Amino acid sequence: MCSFGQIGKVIERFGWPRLIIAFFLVALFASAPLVNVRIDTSLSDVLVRVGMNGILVLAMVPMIQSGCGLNFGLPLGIIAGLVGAVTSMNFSLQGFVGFFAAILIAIPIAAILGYFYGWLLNLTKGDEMMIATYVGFSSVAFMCMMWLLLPYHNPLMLWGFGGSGLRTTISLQAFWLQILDKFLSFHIGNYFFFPTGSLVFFAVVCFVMWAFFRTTTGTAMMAAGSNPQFARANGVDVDRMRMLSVVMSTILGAIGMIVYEQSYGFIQLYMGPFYMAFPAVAAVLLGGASVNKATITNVVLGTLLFQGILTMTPSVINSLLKTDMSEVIRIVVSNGMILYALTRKEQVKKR
Amino acid sequence: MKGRSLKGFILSNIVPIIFLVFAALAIPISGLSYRYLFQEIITRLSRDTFLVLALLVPVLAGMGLNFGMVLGAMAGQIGLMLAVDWGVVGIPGLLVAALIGTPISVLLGFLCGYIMNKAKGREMVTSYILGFFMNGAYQFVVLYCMGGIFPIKSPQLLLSRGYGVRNALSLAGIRGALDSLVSMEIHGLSIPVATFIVILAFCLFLILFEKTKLGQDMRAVGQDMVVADGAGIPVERTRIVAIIISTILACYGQIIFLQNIGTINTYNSHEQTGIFAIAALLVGGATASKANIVNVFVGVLLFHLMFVISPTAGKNLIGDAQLGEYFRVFVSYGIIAIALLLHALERRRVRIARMKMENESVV
Amino acid sequence: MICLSVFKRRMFIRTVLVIVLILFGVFLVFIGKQHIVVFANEEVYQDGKIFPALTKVRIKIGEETFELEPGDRVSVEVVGLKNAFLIETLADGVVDKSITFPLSLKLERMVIISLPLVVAGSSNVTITE
Amino acid sequence: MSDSNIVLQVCGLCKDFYGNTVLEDINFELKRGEIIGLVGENGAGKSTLMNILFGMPIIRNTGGYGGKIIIEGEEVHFFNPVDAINNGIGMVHQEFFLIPNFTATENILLNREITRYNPLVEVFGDRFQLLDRPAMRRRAEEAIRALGVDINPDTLVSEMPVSYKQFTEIAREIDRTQMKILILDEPTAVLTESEAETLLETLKRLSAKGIGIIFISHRLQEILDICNRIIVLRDGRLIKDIPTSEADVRSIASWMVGREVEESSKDVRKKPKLTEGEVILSVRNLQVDMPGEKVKNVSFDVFKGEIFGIGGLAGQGKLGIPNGIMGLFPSRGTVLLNDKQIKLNDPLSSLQSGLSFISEDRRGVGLLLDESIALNIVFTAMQVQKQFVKKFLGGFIKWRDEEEIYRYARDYIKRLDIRCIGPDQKVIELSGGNQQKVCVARVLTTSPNILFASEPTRGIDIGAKQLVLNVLKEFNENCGTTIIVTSSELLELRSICHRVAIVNEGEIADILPANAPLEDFGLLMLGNVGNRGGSN
Repeated sequence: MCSFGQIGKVIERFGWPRLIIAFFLVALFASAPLVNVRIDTSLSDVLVRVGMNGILVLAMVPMIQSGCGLNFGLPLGIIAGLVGAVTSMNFSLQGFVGFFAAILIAIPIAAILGYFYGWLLNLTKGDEMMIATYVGFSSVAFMCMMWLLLPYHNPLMLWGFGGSGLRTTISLQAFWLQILDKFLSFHIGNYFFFPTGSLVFFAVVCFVMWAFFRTTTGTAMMAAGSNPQFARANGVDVDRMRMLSVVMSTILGAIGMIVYEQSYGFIQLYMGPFYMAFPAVAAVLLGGASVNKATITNVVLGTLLFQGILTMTPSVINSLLKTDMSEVIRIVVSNGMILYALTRKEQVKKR
Repeated sequence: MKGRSLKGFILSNIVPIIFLVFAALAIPISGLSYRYLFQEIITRLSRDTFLVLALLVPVLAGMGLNFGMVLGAMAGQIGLMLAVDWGVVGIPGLLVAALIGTPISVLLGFLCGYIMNKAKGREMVTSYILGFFMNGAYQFVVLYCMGGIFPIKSPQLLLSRGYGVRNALSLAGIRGALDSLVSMEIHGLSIPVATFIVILAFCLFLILFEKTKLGQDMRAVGQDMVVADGAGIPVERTRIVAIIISTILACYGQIIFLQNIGTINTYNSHEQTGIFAIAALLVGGATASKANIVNVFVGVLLFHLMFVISPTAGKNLIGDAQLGEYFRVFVSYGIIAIALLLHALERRRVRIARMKMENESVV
Repeated sequence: MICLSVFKRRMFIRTVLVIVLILFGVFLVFIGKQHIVVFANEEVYQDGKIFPALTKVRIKIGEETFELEPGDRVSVEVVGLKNAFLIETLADGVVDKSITFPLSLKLERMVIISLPLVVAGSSNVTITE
Repeated sequence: MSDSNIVLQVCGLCKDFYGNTVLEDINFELKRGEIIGLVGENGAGKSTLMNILFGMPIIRNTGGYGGKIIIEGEEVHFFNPVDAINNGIGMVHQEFFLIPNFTATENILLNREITRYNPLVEVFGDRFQLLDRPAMRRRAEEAIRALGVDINPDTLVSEMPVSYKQFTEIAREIDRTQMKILILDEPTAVLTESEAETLLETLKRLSAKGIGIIFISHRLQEILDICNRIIVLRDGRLIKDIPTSEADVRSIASWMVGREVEESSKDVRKKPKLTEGEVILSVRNLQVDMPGEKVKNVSFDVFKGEIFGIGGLAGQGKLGIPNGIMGLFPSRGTVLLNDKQIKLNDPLSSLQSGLSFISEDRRGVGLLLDESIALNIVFTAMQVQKQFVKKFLGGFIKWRDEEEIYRYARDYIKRLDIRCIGPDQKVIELSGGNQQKVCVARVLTTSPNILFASEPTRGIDIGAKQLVLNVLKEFNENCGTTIIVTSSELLELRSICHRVAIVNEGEIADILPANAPLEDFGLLMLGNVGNRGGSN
């Protein structure tokens, strides 16, 4: 039996909130059968949502690693993703062609936005998070105007078939709806559905990120975040690394958004992406990341835990307590996690 | 540098000047009559100024823009709900709401100050997230406890299922209680004098407050925490008191705001107040480290002028009112982003200047 | 004032202040309470006697005046502890009796006043339903 | 017990940090109105003594102190600086302890503002009292007049010249009526000649008023001018406590730096002095803006294969030289490596041209504390020289060769005897000595032409100290790497270097062979370039 000291160390390393939420999730799964909620359907729900949100959470890692803090400016990447998706739909490209066209269009836009955003963050070292939040918000608000003015002519997307300006939600039915989820997916029994496509895509992108942090530039970026003085003294151009990490985060945000939409089924424009940064930030923190250090395992674990809670609370809690508490729980859990991370003192250098 | 050059004046008040120019251009385009604009500005000045006043104290204490003022707004709303439930109307209703809201704001203010002390250097983003977190707790209390555990009797407050407060509550009894208490008509413009008196009273309180030892301690803590601590000033306690005062003022501000509007939408009216109050303060030329009462009034005037004009201006210019609507949202968030950027650059310039100054001093 | 230590004096002042505020709050609730007064001109039964509805009656409360036929009801919102209303019974257009009736309400949400009882001068004029 | 005019007595004071003693059996007295000059090398224990007298928390956190401090006959224990202030001790810090955007008045009366009562105080507590600004202004003027300087009490500190800031801080201390003892920590370091003059006048005027003053300075002339008695500290022990009349600059320097025991010959570097031979590095009018270690104008040459030492007191600019050449701080001037100009202000080009650097700030700059030992060791080599890298797609993807890195790290762990669990243990969990060994390993992996080592042995245990020095010497002998050691420990420099340059006030006072007499080094360190013998 591990001694009490070891448990103390595990708790200290794992952090109280993560443990509480992990137990909470286990309790939800345990009590699911009592309220006749099928475990296998909930599991497949969780898997679908992990595939859906995984890359958005992954988009947090580069900026955290390079010391730019939590990426509250994710909406910038999301906007690039939306523009990519809408432009590809404008040329009414279907299936995989449409999907990958959306990504290919989104990447350069994300790079440009990321460059501007990175330049801004380099100017404001120390206050990044607040600036990121409001650059994100104002760019979403700016895009709301752009959606009305941009010259899109595919009638499917416009107001009232032929009016001007894009609709707030555009269905992907005719284009690339669940193209990834359905790809090579299989059912076990008639309830359990395994979205191989999106999970494989998520795994591939995770692998690419893991590999990047094994390369020399990746190590340099990690050093820039962990100890900028050290990095500078050892020939690393800290500002360039920060800029690169911001561009990568924005591009990942764009790809993540497109993957999110293909699984969700609708493209949400206007104020849709306004608050989308917070769940992603909460998920990566839930997985064990801190404000200046995040690994791929944090992303996977965090997404699983966070999406697990989001899928289980509506079904289980509602039938248990006969009220829809899931919205309140989502807010409390996600913001509680971010608050916990923000109030942790920077790893106090021991000895 | 006593006689500041014109360029210095323009540079340091760049934001209000931009808005002035924008207003000057947009008014003719929007084609709104001056009378309508004046009336609109007067009502909005009376309604929103108090909330913006609540932001001054934390800036003085060096804690930046208090995004946690949303907590005060929640306390105010809870106070109002109970007042409506007990059927107390008119001025007594407002006072009862304030009396109920004060202890809640003190508690929430203490909590917010304590947490901000734990996240020194990142106060603004922490208070912002705390605002969201408390919004979750607020929804839990209002949506599930009110009516059930918490005794709320009057049916028109509660949801059909018996507990949880309805989304939109009419404040029929309290609407305009303060505004119409003493109101004057000057050639067609109704001016809520009582509200302005309350606002001026609290402006005096703030001016007086800066003259007290507590105000001086806050300025010292705001400038340099280490030196203040070395002189024996209780830094942590001073910062918490600053946040408590700000939360209480935000609670009263929200009550004044809602008695003018007449209805509470329980679940999002408090969120907007935080953002618009901060945007208004920044439009007035304040920064996260320096703000005074003039910034408050100028800011509320210009910000709401823009707020009123842009939809109609948008419609006339591009024929789409929706565009003006989004433009309004864009400007309020954009102004905060620009102001935060200027504040960060200013802090960086000061840090570099201080380092240089140290170097020169060694020569 | 016996000079206790400064701290005790302050605590005493603060507790007194808090109590005063609470009392002030209660006082506010009383004077600010809004009641709904319902005037019912219906036949009513009290201590063995039956009081028929009044043929025609006029109520004047604050600035509002109402005229009730038998079986009518009207509700009025009233604020505060002390109010009064004027009640005039009419016989074909001519006022034959007029009483000003003082209303003293505590915290009741709603109270139903039976006009026949008021006219008959009975002690308890409120009816419960 | 003691006659009335002894204001401060220190008896049997001792203090140790984690086992190594910093202060040992200090006894001295300070009479009312007397000025004591406190002199000593860096690390002699001066600042620890000041921290004890001022009740700084660091002393309490590291186990308190032995012995007694008696003020006016009765023993005192300080829990924090505010206690010390209340007991009459005032301190003027070297870096200004002032609030920039406050006026002189507000700074002088910080947290002691004069206030007027108002009824709200009963409800909300004392801090609701209103400030009485005119009264505060009068009191500030009084304090400033007592100093004999004329500062307008309403000017903002941020707009004041440096000397006025110093006087404002002193005014703040003497405004405290109960102030009996004033401690000044190198006040004249930041002042010009004339400003220092006025300060010394002021101190004389204050001592005439009966205030006991402890004056710490490196400018011996000032000490001789105004102090009544001089106390010399060396290696935590009180060497000399004599009236000024019996001392002169040369004797003070020798007490400060000299060692009683005639140092054994093995300590001094016997290797023949390298005066000829090929010049590997030549530096001409180097200027470096490093906060606190400013280099004004330095020129020197280093011969190939030599171990060149740079000594001097803290704050004189010796650390600025390596940091400047490595491009970590803005610098100007010409630096030639094998007659090839090095681009300054660009750390990468310095590293690429074969320079490498062990930083004096081990935890801040020298290490990635949250990463593994292996990564720390190979980081520079990997970044700058692309070692330990597997190339894919023709070099586009440079992948970390994990096995190679671990093998290399294990080898160095054995070679430098780094006590750890394994190569992937996090560096933060290692002791100071082992961390320094990791830094040394990181630098040796890049096999540099010139190795800069700043304060290589500061804050590490004796065993590790010896090992680090030996490794440097061994590396110099086997691979012929030129090493430039910057250290404030003179003894260590003389034991390892061929020649030692002493830096004073941002310039090189002189370059002496290692076996030059100790006093000469001491005098150079104190900036008395004029009156000393000894050749270049």
